[in-house]
Amino acid sequence: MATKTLIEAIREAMDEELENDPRVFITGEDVGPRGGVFRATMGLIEKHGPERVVDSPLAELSIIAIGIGAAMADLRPICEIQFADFIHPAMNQIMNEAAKMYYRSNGTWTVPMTIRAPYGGGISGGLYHSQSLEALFAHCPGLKIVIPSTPYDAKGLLKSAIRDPNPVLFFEAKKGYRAIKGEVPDGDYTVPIGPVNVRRAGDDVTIYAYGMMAHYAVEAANMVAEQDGIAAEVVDVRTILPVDREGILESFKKTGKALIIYEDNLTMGYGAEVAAILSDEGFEYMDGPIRRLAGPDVPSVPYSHPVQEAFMPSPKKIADAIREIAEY
Amino acid sequence: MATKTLIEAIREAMDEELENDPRVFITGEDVGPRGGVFRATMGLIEKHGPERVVDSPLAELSIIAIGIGAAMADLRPICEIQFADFIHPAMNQIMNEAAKMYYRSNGTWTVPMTIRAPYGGGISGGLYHSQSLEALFAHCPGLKIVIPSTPYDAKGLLKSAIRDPNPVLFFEAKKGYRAIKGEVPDGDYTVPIGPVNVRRAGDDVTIYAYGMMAHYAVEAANMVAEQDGIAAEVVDVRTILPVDREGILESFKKTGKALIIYEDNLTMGYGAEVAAILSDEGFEYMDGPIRRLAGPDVPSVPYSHPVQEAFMPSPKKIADAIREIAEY
Amino acid sequence: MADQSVDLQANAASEQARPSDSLSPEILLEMYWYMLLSRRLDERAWILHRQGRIPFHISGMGHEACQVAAAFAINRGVDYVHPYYRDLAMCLAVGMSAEEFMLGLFGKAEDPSSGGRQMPSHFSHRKLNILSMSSPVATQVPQAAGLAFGIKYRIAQQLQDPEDETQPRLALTSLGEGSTSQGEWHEGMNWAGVHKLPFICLVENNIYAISVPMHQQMAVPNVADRAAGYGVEGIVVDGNDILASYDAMVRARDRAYSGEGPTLVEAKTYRPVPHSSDDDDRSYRSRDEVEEWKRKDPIARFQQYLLDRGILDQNKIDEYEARAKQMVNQSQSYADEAPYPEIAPSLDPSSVYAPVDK
Amino acid sequence: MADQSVDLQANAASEQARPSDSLSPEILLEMYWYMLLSRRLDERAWILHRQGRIPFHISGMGHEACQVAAAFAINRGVDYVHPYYRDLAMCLAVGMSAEEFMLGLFGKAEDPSSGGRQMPSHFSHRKLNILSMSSPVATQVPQAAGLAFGIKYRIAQQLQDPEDETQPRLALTSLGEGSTSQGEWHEGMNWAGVHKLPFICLVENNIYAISVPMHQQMAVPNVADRAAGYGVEGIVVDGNDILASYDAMVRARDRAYSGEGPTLVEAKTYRPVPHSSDDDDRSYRSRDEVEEWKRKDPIARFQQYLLDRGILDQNKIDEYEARAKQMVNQSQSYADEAPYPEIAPSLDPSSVYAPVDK
Ligand SMILES: Cc1ncc(C[n+]2csc(CCOP(=O)(O)OP(=O)(O)O)c2C)c(N)n1
Ligand SMILES: Cc1ncc(C[n+]2csc(CCOP(=O)(O)OP(=O)(O)O)c2C)c(N)n1
Ligand SMILES: [Mg+2]
Ligand SMILES: [Mg+2]
Repeated sequence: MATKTLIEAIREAMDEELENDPRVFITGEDVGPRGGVFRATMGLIEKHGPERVVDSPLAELSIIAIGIGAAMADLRPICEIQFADFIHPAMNQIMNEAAKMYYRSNGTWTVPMTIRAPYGGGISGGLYHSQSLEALFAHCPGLKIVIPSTPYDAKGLLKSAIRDPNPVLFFEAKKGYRAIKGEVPDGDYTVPIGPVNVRRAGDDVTIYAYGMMAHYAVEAANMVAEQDGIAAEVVDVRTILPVDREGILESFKKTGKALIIYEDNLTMGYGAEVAAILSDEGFEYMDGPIRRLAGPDVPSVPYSHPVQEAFMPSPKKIADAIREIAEY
Repeated sequence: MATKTLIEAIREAMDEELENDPRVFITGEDVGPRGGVFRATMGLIEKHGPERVVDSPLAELSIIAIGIGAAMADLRPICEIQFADFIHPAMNQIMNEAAKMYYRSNGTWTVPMTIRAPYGGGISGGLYHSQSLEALFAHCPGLKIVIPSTPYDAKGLLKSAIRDPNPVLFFEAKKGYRAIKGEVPDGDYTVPIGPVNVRRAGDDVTIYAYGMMAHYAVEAANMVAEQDGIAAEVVDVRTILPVDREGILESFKKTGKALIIYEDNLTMGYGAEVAAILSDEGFEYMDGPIRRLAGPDVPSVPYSHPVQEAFMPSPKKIADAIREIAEY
Repeated sequence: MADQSVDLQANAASEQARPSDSLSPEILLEMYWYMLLSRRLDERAWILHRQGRIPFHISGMGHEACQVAAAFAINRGVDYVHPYYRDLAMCLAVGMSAEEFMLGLFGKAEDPSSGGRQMPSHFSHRKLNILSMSSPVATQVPQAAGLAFGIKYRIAQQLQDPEDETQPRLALTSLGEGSTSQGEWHEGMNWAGVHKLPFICLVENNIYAISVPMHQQMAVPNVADRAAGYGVEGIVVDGNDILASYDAMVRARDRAYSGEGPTLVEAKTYRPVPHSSDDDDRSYRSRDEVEEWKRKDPIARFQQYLLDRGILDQNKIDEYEARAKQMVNQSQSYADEAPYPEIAPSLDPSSVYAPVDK
Repeated sequence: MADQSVDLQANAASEQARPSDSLSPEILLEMYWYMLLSRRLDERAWILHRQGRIPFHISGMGHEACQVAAAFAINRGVDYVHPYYRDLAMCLAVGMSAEEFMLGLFGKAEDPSSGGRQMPSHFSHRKLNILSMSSPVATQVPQAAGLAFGIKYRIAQQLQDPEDETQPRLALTSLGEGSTSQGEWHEGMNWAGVHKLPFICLVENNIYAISVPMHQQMAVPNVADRAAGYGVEGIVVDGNDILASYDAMVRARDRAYSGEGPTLVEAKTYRPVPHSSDDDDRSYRSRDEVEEWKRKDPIARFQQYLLDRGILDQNKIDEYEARAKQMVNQSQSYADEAPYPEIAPSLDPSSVYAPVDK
């Protein structure tokens, strides 16, 4: 297997799906000759043509709505939102339309659409090129939400997303586009949307994380293993919605201690749901407070370099939090 | 004191604020001669004139954006969204603009705006006239979110909202507009945005609820007190954001048992945050699993009568849940 | 800008043949029938609401002419139709049955629109290619552009034969004039224009958005004045004149089928009843105005036209009325007695997701 | 529809006096100065980025003429300005200092736009009535309509004397042509038209939205073609001609001040550099095209105009250049050495709320 970066894995998934299914097309801002502002679609217009890789007008609502309409006309749109931060104009189309279509039509119309969006901080993007938006959408039944952390998962999950008959939001850790590398098979395979993935085993504390934070969590777990002999288990919550309640509970039943990591704002972030599940269904296993380590409740992420650094969770901060919990 | 309905209290607050401050104006769809589709603004255009009670075009994004601009021009807009379900087109203006303006301008620009929106189910409104949206916005630092349950609170909190230098989302339980009645003083008074309100004291179980559900919670608490001798404390979380962490913890420290009620979808609903706070900061007081009783994770609320009834939490369901927790 | 729009009625005088000239008496009567059936169902719905037997009704009254004209101009039941809540007559003409409408009113399991999940008149019909609509207005417009984009794409990728009349070859969407204030409308129109899509936007302009009159909605006399700004042809037509409406729609259809691009048809009409069963229109418009418009009723007007030409006579009118009445009664009984949806599956979280193929 | 827009340049030929005719040499030189200063700061920012000393720069190069013209037409520092990220020259002309720009580039505490919270060129200046902008494009347009609504309201409620020149009497907003595809733009324009607001929308049309050319953005040759659909006057102007731009803006300003309503001014211009420091424009446009436009540079053009009229000479040019260089150096050093914002208060959740008066 070849080693590929996160963004290469994503590009490869799209390339292969374009190749395999004539109903698949891409639209979004600058996805054509520019190949996307992050180059995720680089080379695809040259290979598959301008009818299948379509530069959209600068209007996110319409990018999503066109996707919805095209999906109902039996195509398989991949809609790129240039930065997750710019998805808000399309909230109505995503939440009130795409997410509810199957249910509201009593299962007669489906919206097989994938929405890709880079998310997350640490790249000097300031308040509007750094946002994490999974928590917002996680409150919306009818959507699936995927955040891969490894290139392997990225390719396999993106293929599952494109083939899924439901609207799937696929958030990509932009900070990791080139920094995250891993083994990725050439050719076709899928990773199922749904189950969490235990990235590192351990008995003492469970760390829940996804995307960029899953890497930091593994790094932190390795640190505390070496330095403190603490065995932390890292659960990669690569599917945010629908929630894998069993997968989330399983590790906790073993450790009784939980630390949930996300770079999104703390309050009402995804960790709130994980904590709520654990403190109800996992109550009998609880062996300490359920902790969240997340971004502070200010608009994410301030631009100024030192403030940005202080905003973001880091392996070191995670390691400290693990130690505190392990000692409880 | 006179007994007034919820909607009368709301109308009275607006009427008095229009009277007292020439910077206050109202805009929204049908707020003028029609007096609002629920009649919340009835009579106000006749009294205060069409320059201060302004029928807007049918476009929520612009209703909010005009409010933001006018607020920055030192007015005090009250923007009505006809149903909370129609607020999505304005998400970008609310979340990326209004909520972030003060922070992003380093405290130099403020957005003293109030957004009123009727929310909630049980009125045969189907999927798009029944939604509860507090949880979505509760993930957005910079907003204040208020949901009054009594007419007294409604008038006092709405006045606080109108005078607040920050954008305040004011959600009104439409099912209770005429059904909820209570004592409301004539003339000026305010209720501060922030603190929760203990509506009923008890030592055994804490019930967290707001809006229509706060009434059901009190009803249910009275039922179990009478029938089972269970003393349930009802905490009315009338300010959703910023979160009153201390107020939330205080009752729990006494009871160690929590039931959180909301008619919104379960997953990532407001109860998730309450559970997360309790299971972390309140861990040492926990005396049972933290329970949520909420709407199921389907688009709220299906139209068909029996399905609607089954969707909604009811005093009876709440009473059953209290009993289960109390016995734990 | 009004002069920029194509005024078909002015053109009609000077030209030889209008598309509606070639409609056979049978077709004309069918069009009449759908208008009538729609009206009678609609009237019954108001009564059911007044009787407290249904919680809500939103009416298509007064709009029947342009709606039926739109349906008859396209390939009914095949071309995509993404309508709005007033389009009862359009949906009936496209193929929805009286029972199906009534099932929606009562929120029953068999309702083809939503199985009772949505409020009445939130039309959808998979077999007829009627798309599912929500309540937030104008969301259907950019989606319909997406459907039209899909058609163009399918043809270009040879997934569909452009001559195949069993496949949709255009997307028709409709909305009220007030709803064109939404950004959704702007963005949908823009895509349609940029990609020259087989797309028709029918604006049913009844000069009010609930209570808000047009001049508080927009600073132009016609919505069609905005079409040119999108590279879209704009047509203003008397929406209470079914034949004029048909001519406009045929022009729009021909443009769509032949790849000439999108058309906006603005049908000037009126809503002679309150906005919905929750509304009281006395606060915002005079009874005189309403009465004046009632005299322009599109059904009475078409009936007179057909009578004048001997296509219809009193016997036939009576026969149609009797048939309509029977259908209304029958469909009401059927829907009334039909079962409600089952609760457990309706509230099961898995019911929001289409199953994934293995 | 293009012909519907007012073509001021065509008009100018036939008319006697253009507003720019009465600009004194001092004012003309001041305008020149702001264009030059903007350009030199902008160039330095590109260098700082290349040196890895700042993470990001987004440029106003090529747009200086229409921006400075806009600023000089209004009541600078008093009228509301809700700009976009390219408006460095506009903000300087309105009163923002070179230091203030540099502080933003370096993300320092004293940055008046955001105290280092936002990316560079997300302008804001409370004292100058420059509103705070975000990154999502076009959000400023309906907000600017709100500001204009506020002005009209304040005057109507006698909260403000219409003659008081210390108070804002119009709201000017700007954006790129691509950004007009957003629903936000539509809704803002519509309010401005319906309420006849003292509102100016300056569209800086550089024919690309990052890589996307105009014909994939809209199906019309001019954004101004859309103005009439909102009851707004549309003007197309050569945005690289500062005097023509000034004339257009003065017309728009006069309309705003006198209650005649909103105006859209579309300034045709070009961005001779990549979209931002993150962009590489070679994938989407030819070097020939870029070179051709560089020959139309608005500063060189205005310089020639001033030289031709003896308002400027080589000595003065050298003097201006020296002054600009010194300012650029000085402001860079200042900003470089200025302190970063303190971390704790920047991340304190209470910092997102304005304090409530007791
Ligand atoms: C986004 C949104 N906002 C508000 C409403 C409430 N509402 C329903 S219909 C309507 C008026 C629609 O007017 P118009 O578009 O002219 O259509 P008409 O009903 O007159 O046919 C309003 C305000 C809604 N359904 N959706
Ligand atoms: C809502 C939103 N979507 C996408 C972007 C990313 N983006 C930033 S600038 C830009 C292009 C803007 O083009 P145009 O409006 O023509 O202005 P120009 O940069 O050419 O001056 C894009 C796509 C954004 N900032 N906001
Ligand atoms: Mg209307
Ligand atoms: Mg541009």
